[in-house]
Amino acid sequence: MFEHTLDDYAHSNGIKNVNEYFKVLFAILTMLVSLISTSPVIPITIFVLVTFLIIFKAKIPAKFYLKFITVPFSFAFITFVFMAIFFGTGAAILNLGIFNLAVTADGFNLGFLTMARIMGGFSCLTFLALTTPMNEIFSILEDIKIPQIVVEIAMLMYRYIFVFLDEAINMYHSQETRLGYSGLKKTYKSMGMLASNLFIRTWLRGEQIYITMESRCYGGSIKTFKSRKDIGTKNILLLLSFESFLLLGTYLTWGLKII
Amino acid sequence: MNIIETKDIAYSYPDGTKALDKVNFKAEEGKIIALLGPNGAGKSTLFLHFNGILRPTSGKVLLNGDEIKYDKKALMHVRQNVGIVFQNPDDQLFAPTVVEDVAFGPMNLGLSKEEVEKRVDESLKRVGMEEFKKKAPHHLSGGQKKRVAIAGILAMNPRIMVLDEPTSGLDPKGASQILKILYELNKEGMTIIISTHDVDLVPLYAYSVYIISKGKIIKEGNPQEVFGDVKTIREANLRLPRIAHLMEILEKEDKLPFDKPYPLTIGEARKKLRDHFDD
Amino acid sequence: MNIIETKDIAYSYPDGTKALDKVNFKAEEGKIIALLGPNGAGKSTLFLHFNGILRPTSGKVLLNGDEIKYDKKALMHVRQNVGIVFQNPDDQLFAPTVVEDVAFGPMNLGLSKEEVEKRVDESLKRVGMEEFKKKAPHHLSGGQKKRVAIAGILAMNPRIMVLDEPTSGLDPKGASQILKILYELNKEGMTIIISTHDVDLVPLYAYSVYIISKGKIIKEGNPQEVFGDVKTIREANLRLPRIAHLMEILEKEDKLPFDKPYPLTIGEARKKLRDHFDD
Amino acid sequence: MHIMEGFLPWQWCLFWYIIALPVVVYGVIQIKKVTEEHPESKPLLAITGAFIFILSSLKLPSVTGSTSHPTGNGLGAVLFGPAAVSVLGAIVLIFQALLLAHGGITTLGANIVSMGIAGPFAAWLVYKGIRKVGWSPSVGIFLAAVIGDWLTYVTTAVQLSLAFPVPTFGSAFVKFIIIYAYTQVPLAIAEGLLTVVIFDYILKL
Repeated sequence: MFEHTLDDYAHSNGIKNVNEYFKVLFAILTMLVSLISTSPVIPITIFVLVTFLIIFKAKIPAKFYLKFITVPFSFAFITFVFMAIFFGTGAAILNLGIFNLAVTADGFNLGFLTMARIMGGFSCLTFLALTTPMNEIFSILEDIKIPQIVVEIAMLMYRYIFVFLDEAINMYHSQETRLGYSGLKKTYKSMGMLASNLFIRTWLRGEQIYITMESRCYGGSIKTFKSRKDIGTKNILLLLSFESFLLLGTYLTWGLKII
Repeated sequence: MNIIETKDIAYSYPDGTKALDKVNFKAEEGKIIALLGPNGAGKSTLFLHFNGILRPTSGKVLLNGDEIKYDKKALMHVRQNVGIVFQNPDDQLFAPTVVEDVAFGPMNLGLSKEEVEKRVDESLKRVGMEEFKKKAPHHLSGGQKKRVAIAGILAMNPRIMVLDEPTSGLDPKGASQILKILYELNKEGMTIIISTHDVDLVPLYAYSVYIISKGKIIKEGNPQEVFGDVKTIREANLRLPRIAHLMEILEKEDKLPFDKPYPLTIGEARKKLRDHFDD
Repeated sequence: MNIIETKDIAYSYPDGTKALDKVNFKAEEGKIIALLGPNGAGKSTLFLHFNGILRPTSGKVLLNGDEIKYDKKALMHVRQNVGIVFQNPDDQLFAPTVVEDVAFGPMNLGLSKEEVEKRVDESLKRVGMEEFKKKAPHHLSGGQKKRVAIAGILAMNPRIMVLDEPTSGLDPKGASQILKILYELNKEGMTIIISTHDVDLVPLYAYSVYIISKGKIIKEGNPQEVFGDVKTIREANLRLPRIAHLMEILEKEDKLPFDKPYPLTIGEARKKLRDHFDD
Repeated sequence: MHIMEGFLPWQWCLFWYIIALPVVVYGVIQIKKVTEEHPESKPLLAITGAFIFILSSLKLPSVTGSTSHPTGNGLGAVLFGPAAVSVLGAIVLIFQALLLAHGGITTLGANIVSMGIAGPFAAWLVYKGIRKVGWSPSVGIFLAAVIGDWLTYVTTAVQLSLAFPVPTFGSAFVKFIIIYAYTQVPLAIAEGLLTVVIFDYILKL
């Protein structure tokens, strides 16, 4: 129910020391290429390449990664089937024989393309989540001039997500111990109590945190202390050539359809 | 008769780190058992196996000699029999008033309103908190919260009560009140399992002691045996009870004629010292 | 020279309940002072007066002989000089990494980047946490979080460090690590004020002891004097250190010839017992 | 109801970013004002965001067998006003993407519009309206949460139908709404009930 495994890997993976700009730009640019692709070829290529990086470069256990992507990918597959049946206008290529349902060529192509884009984009997102610790993301947000107040709130929020997560897990276990969550009605009651209690505690906690910050001469804005790291020419070149290769592929496969 | 027993249980987190490694733990019916270990040794993880909240990656847990099953009905039965009092009472008290909180467990058992009321009253009386029925839990002191948490478990009529660091954060009076309650419950036949790193108190109540370190049981026995093995105690980031430490120093450094085992409690030390003076 | 002193301070909550009642507390420069009291006695409330977070309803707080003022600039000065380490490190560590958290205080002081970096490194080294610089607080153990919280205060170069229950919830090893750090800091001249209800440890480090109960200081003096007043100690829901308790029993019940004051630490007891055996 | 990474064509991603941006910017200006006047509200806002995040990782069971993640946005909107919640919602959505891989980065704009703006605004308006009429706060908070939820789903359905108007926007919209009607109507009621429980609890204190 509550897990923070992705964040654990972000702090201890094979490429955690690689420059954060390099990782973030790689993930986002590749994600964008996957998105503008009009044929499924490049998104699927991206999925394969990024999966390779995740398992062999970032050294994320393959078993964990494959299990993690099962749910979103089954959703992507359902989307594909759904679109193949309901989003076609042309002639049927396969009649299902029930309720006059049929698969059409354009429905099939649209569904397949969407599924491929989800696979490509989702693997890039997972790459980012698994390899880049959140504090590095914060320093990038600061660099690109996201308003200070937003970064500050995000920083505090990140920290307290984990504090509350631990507390919520303990509360959940203690409710289970007293037979909460046994049946629909009890589940609502238990969950309502958990959420309410957590809410009260968050407010008390908010006051306490402000006191501790004041004690350390807080003057109204959190001045962060970071050492800037340059992305490096080699990384830029590597990134540019990789993305150009993907873009070339996108151009060459433009509009290519499966059926 | 072991009312709870684990056989070679291991537990790993989703990312593969081992939290428990082939743990064999036995609790004899009607006794008080202490599980001693430093922070992060796996005490709480082991406890969550006792009532089926966590399911071991391998090995099995026996309740009353029968292997625990993990279907809904079986778990209901297990949890009614094995009550856990969590370390931080704030995690356990979630209802707006004391009485609603204590009633949470019995209500989930599907008891009649009268029965629930009866049990709530009895349990609160038991822990000396009957006057606080209508209070909101967050207006109580640490020791009072702890007692309400114990009442919440008592109201389910368990046969075994498992307590995670029951005295941590409490002042001396608060801690001794809790221990007194547990002692009385035990006298009436309840099996009690306590995790702690407060070594001074363990010899006062424990029938047998387990030491856990890094997910493994590294020592078990009665208090004399366990605290006799000073090396293991220190390896587990623990220490001797202060009284035993004094006796150890007197013997080793000052060559005073005490023989092992060192006395662990004030009562034992008193006897030993008196005997020497009488000689 | 009293570096911190409160004169008859009283504090009432907005709802009128009195949290502090005419408290006179003095901390001599360069000493370790213990504030002993049960849960809810007003220890934390008193501490929040030391750095001007709370403003007394009546009475005054002196820092270095000067009365604290409550304008922004004066408070900055006070808070830089009086650092508070809070009981729950989760309330204090808010940044996503250890290094950013420790840098928070010095950054607020408006120091240069080099100076901040230097102080952060020194403070982390001081508490033995330099390897954990890049870690997220949620990946640290309780004892480690506590040490980072201390580093965060150290980095502000305070003259006085105030710690609220610094060893509560820690296992024996973790607690002794914290005490060792505090002991070293004190040797270098820092004044240290510790609130606690762990009576066994107090005689080991405290130069003077205050007992607070229900918002009032009910006893003060050196450890011998304070623990010599067994009646007051027990009234405040506290107890004697175990060693002293053993000696008390030996004298009172068994009529062994120990004279008061009872030894409070293992070292003192050892000396006393050895002397008797040598006689 | 997160739209997954890669689901929306890039033109629509861009479009929803453009729609979301001014609202979020307005929210940021509001928050800035509030935190400058009351610096202690900063940790409070952050912590409320953390609470919304945790709440959304709870799974509510429903009669149809599916599960929902309560958004907490309705409650937040009633307590803080919809503009502040749009910012908190945006940050929570970023965390959900980067910590849990829920939602996405290219679809962030669209998700902010449905879950951070449309839902909370609807909830806030409903609550204000019902309080004006003089009904009880519990009814108000229930309807606010339920309607806030529904509007989130309707917005999502609009976003998806605009992105895939096959054969027409209207017919696609009907298809998405039918799917949601089966799954989300009971879930919205579930969240409404949960929100009432929380709200009543807070009022009891």
